[in-house]
Amino acid sequence: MTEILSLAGANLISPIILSFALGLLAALARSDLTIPEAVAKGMSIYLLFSIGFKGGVAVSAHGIDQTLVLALIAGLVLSFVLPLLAFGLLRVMTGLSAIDAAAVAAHYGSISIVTFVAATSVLNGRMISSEGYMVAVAAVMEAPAILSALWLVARSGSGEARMDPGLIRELLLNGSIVLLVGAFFIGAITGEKGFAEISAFIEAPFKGVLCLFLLDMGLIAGRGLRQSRGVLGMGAVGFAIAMPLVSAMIGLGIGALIGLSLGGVVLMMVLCASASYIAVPAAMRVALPEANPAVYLTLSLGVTFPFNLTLGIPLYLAIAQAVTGA
Amino acid sequence: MTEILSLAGANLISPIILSFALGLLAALARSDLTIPEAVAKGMSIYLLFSIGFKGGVAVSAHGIDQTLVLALIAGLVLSFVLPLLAFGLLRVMTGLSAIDAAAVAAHYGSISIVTFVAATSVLNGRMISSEGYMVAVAAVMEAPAILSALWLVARSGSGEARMDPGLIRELLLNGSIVLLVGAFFIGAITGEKGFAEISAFIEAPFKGVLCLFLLDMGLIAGRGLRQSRGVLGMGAVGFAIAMPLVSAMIGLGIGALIGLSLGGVVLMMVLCASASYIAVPAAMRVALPEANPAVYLTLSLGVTFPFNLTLGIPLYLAIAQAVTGA
Amino acid sequence: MTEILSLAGANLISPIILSFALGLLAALARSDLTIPEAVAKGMSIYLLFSIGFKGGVAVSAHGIDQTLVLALIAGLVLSFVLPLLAFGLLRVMTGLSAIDAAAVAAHYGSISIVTFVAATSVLNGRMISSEGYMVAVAAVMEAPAILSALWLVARSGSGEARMDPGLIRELLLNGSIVLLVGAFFIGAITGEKGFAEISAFIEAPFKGVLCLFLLDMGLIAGRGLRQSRGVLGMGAVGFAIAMPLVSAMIGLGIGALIGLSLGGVVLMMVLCASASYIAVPAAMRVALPEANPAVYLTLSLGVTFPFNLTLGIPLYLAIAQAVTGA
Amino acid sequence: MQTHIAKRVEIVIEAPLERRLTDALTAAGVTGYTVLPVLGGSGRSGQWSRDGQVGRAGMVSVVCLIKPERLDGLLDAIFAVVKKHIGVVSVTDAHVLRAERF
Amino acid sequence: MQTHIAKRVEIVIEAPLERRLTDALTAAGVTGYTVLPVLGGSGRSGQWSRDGQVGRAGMVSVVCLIKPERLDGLLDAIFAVVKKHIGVVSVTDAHVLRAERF
Amino acid sequence: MQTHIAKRVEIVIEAPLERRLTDALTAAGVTGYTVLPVLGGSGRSGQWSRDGQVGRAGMVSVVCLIKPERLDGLLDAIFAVVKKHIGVVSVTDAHVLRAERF
Ligand SMILES: Nc1ncnc2c1ncn2[C@@H]1O[C@H](COP(=O)(O)O)[C@@H](O)[C@H]1O
Ligand SMILES: Nc1ncnc2c1ncn2[C@@H]1O[C@H](COP(=O)(O)O)[C@@H](O)[C@H]1O
Ligand SMILES: Nc1ncnc2c1ncn2[C@@H]1O[C@H](COP(=O)(O)O)[C@@H](O)[C@H]1O
Ligand code: NA
Ligand code: NA
Ligand code: NA
Repeated sequence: MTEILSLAGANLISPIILSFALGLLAALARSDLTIPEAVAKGMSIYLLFSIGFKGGVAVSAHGIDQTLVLALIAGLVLSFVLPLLAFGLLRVMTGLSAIDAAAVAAHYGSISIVTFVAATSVLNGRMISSEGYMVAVAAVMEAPAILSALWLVARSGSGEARMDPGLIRELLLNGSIVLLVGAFFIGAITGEKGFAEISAFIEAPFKGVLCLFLLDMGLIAGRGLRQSRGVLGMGAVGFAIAMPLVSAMIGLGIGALIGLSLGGVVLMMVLCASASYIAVPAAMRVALPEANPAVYLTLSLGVTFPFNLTLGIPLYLAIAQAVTGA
Repeated sequence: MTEILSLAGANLISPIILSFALGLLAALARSDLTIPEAVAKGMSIYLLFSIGFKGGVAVSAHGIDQTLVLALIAGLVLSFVLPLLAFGLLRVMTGLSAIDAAAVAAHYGSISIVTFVAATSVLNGRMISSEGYMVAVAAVMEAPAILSALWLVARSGSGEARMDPGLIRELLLNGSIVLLVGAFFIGAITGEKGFAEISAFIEAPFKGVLCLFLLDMGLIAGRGLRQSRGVLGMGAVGFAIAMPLVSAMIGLGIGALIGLSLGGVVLMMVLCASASYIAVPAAMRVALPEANPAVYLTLSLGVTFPFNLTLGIPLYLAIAQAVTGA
Repeated sequence: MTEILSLAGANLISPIILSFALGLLAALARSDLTIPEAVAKGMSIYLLFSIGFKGGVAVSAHGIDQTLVLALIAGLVLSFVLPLLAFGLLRVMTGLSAIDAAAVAAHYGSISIVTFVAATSVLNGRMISSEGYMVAVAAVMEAPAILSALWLVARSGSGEARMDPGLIRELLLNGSIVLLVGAFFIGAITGEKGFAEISAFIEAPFKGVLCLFLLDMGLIAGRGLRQSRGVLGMGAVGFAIAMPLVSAMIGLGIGALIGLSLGGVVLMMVLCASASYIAVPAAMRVALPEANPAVYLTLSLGVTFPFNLTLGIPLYLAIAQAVTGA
Repeated sequence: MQTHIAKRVEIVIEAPLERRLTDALTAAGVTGYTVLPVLGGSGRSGQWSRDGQVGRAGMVSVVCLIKPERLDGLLDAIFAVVKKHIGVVSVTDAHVLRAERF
Repeated sequence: MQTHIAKRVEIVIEAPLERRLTDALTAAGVTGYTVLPVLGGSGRSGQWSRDGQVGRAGMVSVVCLIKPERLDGLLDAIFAVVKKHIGVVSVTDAHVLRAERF
Repeated sequence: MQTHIAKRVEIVIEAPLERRLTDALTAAGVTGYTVLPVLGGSGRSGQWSRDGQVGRAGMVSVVCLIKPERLDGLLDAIFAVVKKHIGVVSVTDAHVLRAERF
């Protein structure tokens, strides 16, 4: 326990977390500090390209693990199933309507790539290696949760989910999925040689860019929290802490079961525990326009994201270490 | 021949080419992946500044070659003359109107700085040095082709080219020319000492930035191809492959004649073979508004650019090696 | 004297200064070279974050100097007092109205963080260390001058300064102050360990980014000068050279008095001598809309900024060395 | 200069719906439209700003000049897209040059 | 499609005043507004462009659709903010869908 | 609030022609104009988007408020610039505050 706390403490005073905190505080204090949209998008493109590429390089170096296919299938299934769990919890813990609950559930079945990146950073800092293909698992888990959520709405009969033919294509060919998977393949094809060519770009400045990106996330989360004050009850906030914990345990079980390494198990836990705030919100605006964005954005970006970033990741790591005995 | 193929093969699986391919595929598959305009412009400013600066540093290190003036004059003349060749080929090979043919010709007389940069990358990878002032030659070749094209239109009597007094100044003081030449002089003045100060910025991440920039080029080329499907006949596409080959041979002859090194000859071939898709299109919108942008953009960015990037550069290098016996 | 000149000469041919000159010339020649707003803002965020962070790291390494509090108080007082001096000089040297004079005075009491950064670069190049907390002094000096200027207007009875309750909060929570101070604290908390994590981002490419940023400053200054030709008399231009010299001497005295190191004294001189052109202009548009932006922007960005960048910094360094005998 | 009467329809809509809206416009026979960026705004669903956003967040403004007789069909097409969504639609009388384009 | 008459008010104002203007609009009972970016322009105070700017420089365009009867109060509120500042205010007759929103 | 009648002229034009257009406006005696960015659009010359572009590509929207009596001269000046180019010109009746500015 003290070890977990000291781990969490060490994590808390990294430049990455403190940058997020700075953004959060600046927004709550109503500073006019902002990062231009184009710069924020540019940084997210950089992060997706780097993380995908590095995953691919790792796969090319270590070969395709026998668990690769299992991990992909597990990710797919989890992304379909976790929303059902989230929906159930929300109906019990909160008074959200079926539509709002389904929209929130879609976010928690999907993943947050920045949380994934932050976890990779922590693992690297502790010299814990992980399977390179976990970024492919991340890509696979982005979209399915949205379909589960739409199915939940249809089943509950409480509104028609807008499921036009274009939506599925949009989900699958979503820019961030394409970039992540594409960079993964580029990394896998060009391998260590390709990595050597561009590592001064995708590796060296990575953590620094992540700091500025998290500053921006903090600003957005802070502005969201300020505007949605009073929208959420204690039940909803409780859900946003309980859900990642429960999901992480499920991820732990599945990860251990399919034989991932310690690092891989932690990343699987983080994928399960994290909630989307980029791809899914846009999809919800198209497919479930009646759902209230203030609810799902505040829970995902305002509560779960900082929770995972600060306490969640070190906790998942500690638990995984205890369980796998590594 | 097998050597050329293996060279081309090695070139094809570099992160740079694969990034272009990723963009192309994403656009053809209608993914919503996009790079913000400001980020794309920022990257192009970075690339122009870096390449210009490095050229200047090389000149300051190796002194001014006796062939410098010859190379500049050759570039100038080629940029004026190549459009005439292109125009002739187009009138023979395609059914394009005189105006469209002239607009296309202007693109092929001018140059593509990104193709030039990619060629420099390939040369560096093979440890082949080249004259630093070739970037100055590139700058000199940007604009003259436009004047030739306007003269072709005037001569053919098929429409009035809009040649207002502001146009020449705009062409000469075009942002990319000013930046390239300005950075060249800064590099030449500050030399190795200046390079040491900023090489962590302009050298180390260069290839990585080039990857993301080519991703963007791929996206734009792919979207252009998708929209202009059916606009172009086989003759036009044939021109877009034949023209760079013919131009490269002319560049080879001239480059060898004025005594450039192997690397310099290859770069001269690439300058001749490449077609503009940034400066010239904007000038055409002003000076030849009746010309159809879909035609010249598709040929230049959709056919010739990928051709040079993938097959052209290794081919020109192999030919130059065979001819110069290096 | 010859030493000062050779120092200035060496300074003048650095890539940083030449980039500024390139921007200036391009704008005066009416080139269409521009840097997108989002990219310029992104670079300024990067520079503020880096400089703040590095200052904090320096403080964490060297401990809190006993002069820290004195330096902060000195900065605060100077920022309040320098506008009074500037206002007096302006009323004597120029025919500017009280309102225009007060607006200009606000700029000269505040600081230019880019001039500060350039000075740090020069010091680093000469291996002269300085107190890390000088960035905190810079932050403290950003806003007070504005209040002095408003008081000057109110006292002169020549117009009502718009001092609504929101303004003070806006000044204190201004994005650049928050970012600079926030990054300073992150650096101070994470120390050398944090620095090691992100130095490849905030240290290695720093000078290169500064070049592109100064290119942009040159473009803006050049466009401003071109448009405001004829707005300013010789008196105003004389003020824009005299004021930094006088302020630097005051900074020298105060800096030596409170016991700053040679580097610290030079930075204090530079803070006093430099004039704001980002935070203060925006505040003036809100608080003193009748003041003419062409006047204060041209003086601050078009005259004083290049003066400090080229001649001022080496001069202040030489004087400080002569006076402190270092 | 000869001008022709027309209607200027302006639709402020969430960015994720942009393609659906422009597809609907095209299907309704519109010959052209222009998309303008939006920095931020406020409405019944609260205040928002584009700053720092990463996804396809925010809104866009789509402006469409049409012949007056097309207005009714067009509004129906627009309404089918926006009806469940936040956003506003306004119509102004206008005159255009080069009527053959509309 | 049923439309309702409205006024479209467009205010081009310096960016540092944006918050003050939107606060004034809200205080005047406006139910919504949209902020558009401006690239550059020209007026009595000269020409300017957004390119390369770093601070909260430049201008924005704030568009506000309102019920006609609110116009007078609104213009007073706007004028209180813009009177000493550069910028322009224009009003156009418009029709809107979904009148209940305004 | 006292308002004055005016015309609001909106010109969507290719970005490389922006300076020529604004020069023509100035030559025609216009006292001001505002340039808005355009994200993309569609017309007879096909669909386009600003995303990822590097050159002076794309279009801009130039808005110009003028006294009604200036309209004819202005439209002639505009037409001289845009006639061979893609783009659209529309005119709306408007009211402005502070007529002395126009
Ligand atoms: N009255 C209005 N005038 C102008 N824009 C509006 C108005 N009402 C809403 N909007 C725009 O439409 C968006 C969504 O509005 P709403 O559906 O009311 O939340 C807002 O964020 C504004 O950008
Ligand atoms: N007649 C006009 N039509 C459109 N926009 C204008 C006009 N006059 C001024 N503006 C805009 O308002 C800004 C400030 O104008 P001014 O107060 O005249 O300097 C200009 O930069 C333009 O963006
Ligand atoms: N009917 C229209 N309404 C609004 N904008 C239009 C319209 N037609 C054309 N445009 C704009 O003008 C540009 C060029 O149109 P065109 O000359 O028809 O190709 C398009 O890309 C649109 O941005
Ligand atoms: Na999840
Ligand atoms: Na060429
Ligand atoms: Na100062």
